[in-house]
Amino acid sequence: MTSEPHLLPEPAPADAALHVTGLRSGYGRGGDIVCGIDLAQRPESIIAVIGPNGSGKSTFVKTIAGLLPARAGRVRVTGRDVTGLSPANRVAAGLAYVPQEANVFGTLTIRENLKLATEFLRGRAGVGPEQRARVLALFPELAARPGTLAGNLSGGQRQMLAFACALLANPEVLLLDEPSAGLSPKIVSETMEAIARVRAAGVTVLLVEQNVSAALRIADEVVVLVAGALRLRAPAGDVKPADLAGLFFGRAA
Amino acid sequence: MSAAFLEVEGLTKHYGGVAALDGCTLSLAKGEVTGLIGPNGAGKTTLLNALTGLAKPDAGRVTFDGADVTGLPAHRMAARGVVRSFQIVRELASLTVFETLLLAPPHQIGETLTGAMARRRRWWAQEHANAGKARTLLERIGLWRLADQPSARLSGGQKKLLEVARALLLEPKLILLDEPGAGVSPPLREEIIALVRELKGEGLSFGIVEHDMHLVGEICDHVHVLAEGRTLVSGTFAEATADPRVVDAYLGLAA
Amino acid sequence: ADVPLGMVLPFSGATGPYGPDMKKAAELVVQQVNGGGGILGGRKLKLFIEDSESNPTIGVTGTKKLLEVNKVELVGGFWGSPIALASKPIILAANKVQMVSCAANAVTDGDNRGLVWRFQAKSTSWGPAGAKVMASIGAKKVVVLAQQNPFVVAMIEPFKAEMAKLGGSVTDVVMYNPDQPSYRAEVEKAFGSDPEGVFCLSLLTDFASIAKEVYRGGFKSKIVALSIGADAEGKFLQAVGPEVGEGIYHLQPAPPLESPAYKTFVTEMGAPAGTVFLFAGNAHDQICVTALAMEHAKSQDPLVWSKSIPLVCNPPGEEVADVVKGLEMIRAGKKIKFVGAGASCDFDAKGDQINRSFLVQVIKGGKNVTVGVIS
Amino acid sequence: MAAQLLLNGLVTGLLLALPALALTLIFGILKFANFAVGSMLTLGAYAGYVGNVVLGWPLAAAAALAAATGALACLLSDALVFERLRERGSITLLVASMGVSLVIENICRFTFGNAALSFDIAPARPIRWQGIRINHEQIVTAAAVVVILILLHILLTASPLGRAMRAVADNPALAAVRGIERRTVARITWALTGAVLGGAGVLAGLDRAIDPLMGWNYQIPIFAAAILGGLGSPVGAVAGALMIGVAEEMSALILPTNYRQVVSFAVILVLLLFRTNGLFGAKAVRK
Amino acid sequence: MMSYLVTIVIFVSIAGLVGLALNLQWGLAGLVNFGVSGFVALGAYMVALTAPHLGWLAATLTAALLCAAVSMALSLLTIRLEENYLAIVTIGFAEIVRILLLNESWLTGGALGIADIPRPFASLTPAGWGDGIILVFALVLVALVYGLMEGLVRSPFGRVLRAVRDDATVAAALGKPVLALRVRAFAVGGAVMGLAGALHAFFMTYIDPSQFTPIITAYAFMAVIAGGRGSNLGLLLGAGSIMLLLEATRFLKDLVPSIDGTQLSAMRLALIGIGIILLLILRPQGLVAEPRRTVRDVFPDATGES
Ligand SMILES: Nc1ncnc2c1ncn2[C@@H]1O[C@H](COP(=O)(O)OP(=O)(O)OP(=O)(O)O)[C@@H](O)[C@H]1O
Ligand SMILES: Nc1ncnc2c1ncn2[C@@H]1O[C@H](COP(=O)(O)OP(=O)(O)OP(=O)(O)O)[C@@H](O)[C@H]1O
Ligand SMILES: [Mg+2]
Ligand SMILES: [Mg+2]
Repeated sequence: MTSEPHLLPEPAPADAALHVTGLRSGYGRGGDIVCGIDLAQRPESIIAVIGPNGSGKSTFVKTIAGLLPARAGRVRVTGRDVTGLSPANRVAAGLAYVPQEANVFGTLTIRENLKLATEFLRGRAGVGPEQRARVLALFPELAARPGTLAGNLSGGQRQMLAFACALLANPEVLLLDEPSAGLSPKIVSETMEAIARVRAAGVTVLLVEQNVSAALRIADEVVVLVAGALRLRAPAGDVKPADLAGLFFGRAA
Repeated sequence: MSAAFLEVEGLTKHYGGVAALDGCTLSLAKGEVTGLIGPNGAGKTTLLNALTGLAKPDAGRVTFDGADVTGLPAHRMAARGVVRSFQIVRELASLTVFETLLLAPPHQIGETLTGAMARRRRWWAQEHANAGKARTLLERIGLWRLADQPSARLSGGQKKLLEVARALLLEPKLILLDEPGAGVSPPLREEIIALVRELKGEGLSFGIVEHDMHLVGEICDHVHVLAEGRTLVSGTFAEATADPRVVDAYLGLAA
Repeated sequence: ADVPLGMVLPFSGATGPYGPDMKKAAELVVQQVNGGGGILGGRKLKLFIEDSESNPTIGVTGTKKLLEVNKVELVGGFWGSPIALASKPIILAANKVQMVSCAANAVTDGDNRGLVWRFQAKSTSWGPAGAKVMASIGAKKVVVLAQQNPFVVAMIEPFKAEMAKLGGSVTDVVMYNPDQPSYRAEVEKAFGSDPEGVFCLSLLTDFASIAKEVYRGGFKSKIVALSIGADAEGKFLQAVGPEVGEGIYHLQPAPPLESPAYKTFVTEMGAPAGTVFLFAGNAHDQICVTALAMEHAKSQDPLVWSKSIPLVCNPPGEEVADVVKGLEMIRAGKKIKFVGAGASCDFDAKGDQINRSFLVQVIKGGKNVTVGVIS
Repeated sequence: MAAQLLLNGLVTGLLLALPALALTLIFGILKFANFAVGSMLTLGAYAGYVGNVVLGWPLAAAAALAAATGALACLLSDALVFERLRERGSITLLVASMGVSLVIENICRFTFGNAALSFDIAPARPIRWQGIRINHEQIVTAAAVVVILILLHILLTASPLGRAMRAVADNPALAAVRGIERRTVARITWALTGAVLGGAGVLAGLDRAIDPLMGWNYQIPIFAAAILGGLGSPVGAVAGALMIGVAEEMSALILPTNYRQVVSFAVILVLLLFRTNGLFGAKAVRK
Repeated sequence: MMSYLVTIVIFVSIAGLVGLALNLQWGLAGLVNFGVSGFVALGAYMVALTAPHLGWLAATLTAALLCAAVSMALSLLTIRLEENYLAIVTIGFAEIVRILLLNESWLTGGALGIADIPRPFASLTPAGWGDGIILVFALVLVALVYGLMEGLVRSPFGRVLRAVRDDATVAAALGKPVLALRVRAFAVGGAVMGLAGALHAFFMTYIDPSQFTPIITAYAFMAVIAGGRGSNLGLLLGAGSIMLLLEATRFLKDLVPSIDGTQLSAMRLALIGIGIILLLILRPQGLVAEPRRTVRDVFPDATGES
């Protein structure tokens, strides 16, 4: 293993936009997949979560979003403890989440998908019209075919739609699970720029990525998740993709 | 470039008002790895669907190994030796990882009604042979530990790996992979590259749809760039990626 | 020790409405007999009842349970020919007695070793009775509207023959399957040609729908129906109201309404005088005959007491209707002739009830008015 | 004759339309074929009977009571049964609904007995028009069905609630992270279907007699209608119901009536040979 | 008591056979056959019509063959349908069979049915044996079919059917002849349902259309679900549990003699409904899980978690 970058000082929990302590979770009666994660994230920052396949990244964000119950630990979003809340109620706390798989409503049209992105925000408001236009301009394909069923879109187009829906919700904290998978290199960079822009607009982003170099370009910090535990946390600028190889060598460990 | 193995001529597929394929013409050479790249929605997956019997083309012709195979149903294409993996993974949810790979090999005696009942010995022997191959492959892609796990309980990337492995075990002539690298961690992406190279060494041909330029550059002998349902540029990886139209439509400035 | 007796009756399914009264009547007799000191020197009757759910397969397991678990000497009841037919081989194999209240001829066909007894008129005899009613109300060109059901089907040919004999004709036979949501098409077909009369061979539930449909369709043909459908012990009028029922004729092998035996039975059932019980009387008689025959044979072995059935039922003998009294007379060595609440209870050699007469009624002003008796 | 049969067919079809719609609604949103629709229909008819005959209310009030009862019964069966089995696949839910159906049917039988009952409404003689007989009750039925259909259609296609329902049907987890609570949507769906079924029960009770098996008798045509129209498609359910009704009644022209029930299946089989997802069923969406 | 138990065991056998067939068709291949009662009826009638002329063995085989053939024809017509559509078409098939049996009385005796169906070895049955021979016949039949089905479930044939069930498109893309596989599963299942019908006819010796109501189909599905979809052993247990539920409720009413018949019967049926629901809720995975080919079957030394 190459030189291990130093750990950043944790921000005080009070100002963390996303604060996870001692989080454990897993599926059904199986063992823990996420084995005690502590993570506090500064507001308006991007943390990239990387790690081998099956290391528990998706499980981690699913637990934050509330789709899996936490077996132990707490989750706070903008200071509010959301640990026991249903996923729908976490939306009210300003959480938006784009899953890795099945991230659009395939039997609904593009237009309906976009409407649903802002219709049930539980007291919160979606983005204003101006921002809305900006988001849609990002993916002209979507705006051009509002009546197409999302299930008939190409793989990349679905990713775009899912991402657009998350942006329209105007969240405080945005959880993205591999948003770049299946996107063409050009769209990847545009998506990453868009993520950087929403950070600038005040959103805190937790970004799970396998496209390490793209993620490193915009992230403030990187954490590496291996076998359900955080193995490394470092400023993105200090990390080079090659440095990470060692950590991945456990493969699906 | 060696002799054309699979030839696509003027293939067209419309969905409502959208021309997913619009007179697409290209060819895949025998024993080579051909990359199919292009912007999102260019029609790459649709092309694969049309080649493997999952979408019926509206017009055009496909010849494989000298025979006209236009519009053949899926299992007939598979029987001719053309198999594919899916971009959006379609795991066989209740089969375990191990079973999924045992299922893949063709011509299993035990899969016929009479074979299953009357020729137990024969199929059991076959099963053992297949299991050996499955094990080796699973160990390489890091899934051996999860062999008895139902496929539904894999992570996104693991499902993708299984999907690719399933196609590789089929002993086909031509393997079409739809974004084998998406969601797969970098070391395992290298493993896929190695696997493809090995199989190519054994004489298999590949068609690979992929957005990861590193992977494409590493293994593809030849690249077709698709855009709006047509072939935009063909050539070596270097030639294709140097073309300004490709940079503009596909790679963007960042690449 | 007790003398266990069993009955298989419908409490659910399409024939569900007919079971409860039969049960009540049978229990009544058991009470009376036991109250009067039982039979065979003080043994008490014990009654077990199983639900057939109007389904032969369920009827068969019910019968088996009665035979094997409750060890009954008699399996009675049996509303619905398929259930009786399905259970018959089992009861015969066990050498027990089967008593049925259903009409299909097949039930008493074949060699029954004197163990099968029908407390009902055979279905072939119902058809001619219907034809006579048609003739009496002046309907010559008539249509048959019939549910596809074993005992009804057997009535159609005899009905046609009798109609022809009486100078009329059957212009159409419209068959339908039971358990449909509506019978509009059937009604349209049967009544659409404005025949003078329609012979409706239906059960309660379907007839209620049919009658409503006929009324709403404004059809004018006269209707002759079976009392199972058009009366069903008062349940039909309850279901459709007096307007719809008005003018419908119905007939049924009837209990001897004027006999003291029947009148007493009605009182004992707690019903107002004049109530017509269509099947309860049969159930009543089955238990009475069983008790009497056992007492007569001085045995509860079915192979023995079944031989006594004609001896206590058929003339000659002193007529007696009260079972307790009948038992006493037998004990006193008198030759009796039992007269039932459901029928006079005369049997032929095959075990079929004979001399059954049909009661014809018409609905007028929300009431059944007796038109006459056909014998 | 033919015109009259056509009209009869439309009446039969309209009676099937509401339960078929209820079936399709549950299927579209909760993803299983609910075998208890028949018994809920029966329950609705009996509730209407209680309102109209026992309590002496006018029919409209009795229908409201029936709708409320239906909704309540559906909510209860959801809470006690279906919610607990929701993860277990559509056929398990279907079989559970058979159990629910047995329970409801027999609650009715226990309370009201087996004999047929009727509402306290004097049946009317037909209105004659151009040789065709039309009935007062049939006009009421048609009007009620059409109004309910239009309301439901608007609710499902044009309102956020309808979108939320379809979103939950498509992917409950994704819907949840968009702020849509699956439970709430499921309950609303159940209440709606229950109310529709209760109302349909009253209409059916008007048409025929009320007995514990009445819903069971409707069961197969209801399923046939919903399938013919394409499961999950409300418009399809109505179209399917009308087609089944007309086909069955008109078939009396050429077939003996005892083969009438075969007709709807023949129609379905032929249709499904060409359109594997029914008339209006969504084409299979690419996974 | 014995003979009552024998009756129950025979009915469990019939339900078990039907369940085994359904487990192949639906449990394994994912083909929702709601026309079970139709196939059972066909088998039963075939036996009733042919046994007096051909003898029991030939009649039984004819029944199985007829059902397999009909099954095959039906599946060829409907094989592309999605499960709920297939369900209604097969319900339709059962209804059509029932209506034909009810109305084509020249052949089937119509509503009157067919009586006096000869039993196998009837002449050899010693007096007092009652249903003994037919019980043996039933048990042998179940054992044979169970063996056959177990063989199939655990073979690659079973696995490829499961693949077809999970995702037919993928199976086709893997070169599996999806259509042919489905037709085969349907035909074998149909044949077994025919056998169940034959057993039913032999046991009852009298059949009529009202014995073959859709409730047979419902109970078969309950047995498969309660026993664990895909597992044959579980299924036999499931069939047993359902039968037990149906029969045990009979005794309940001997305990509460006071209410009237209709209410008692309503209570009994409602209890059956509740029993079914409880069975489903309390037995989440079914009684026994689907058999899988594990790593250890092939590599006895392997260590791995699952
Ligand atoms: N079944 C369908 N119905 C309607 N449109 C479709 C259908 N299938 C594909 N399309 C459209 O056809 C176009 C090509 O899709 P395809 O999936 O082939 O793209 P792709 O090149 O694979 O893109 P990606 O890289 O994003 O996977 C897209 O615009 C898509 O929306
Ligand atoms: N539904 C499930 N049930 C049981 N186990 C699961 C389930 N989903 C995932 N797992 C297991 O949990 C572990 C972590 O999965 P997770 O999806 O969190 O990985 P990941 O880090 O997101 O991987 P990838 O990069 O491949 O997406 C894996 O070993 C996987 O097998
Ligand atoms: Mg993941
Ligand atoms: Mg694609």
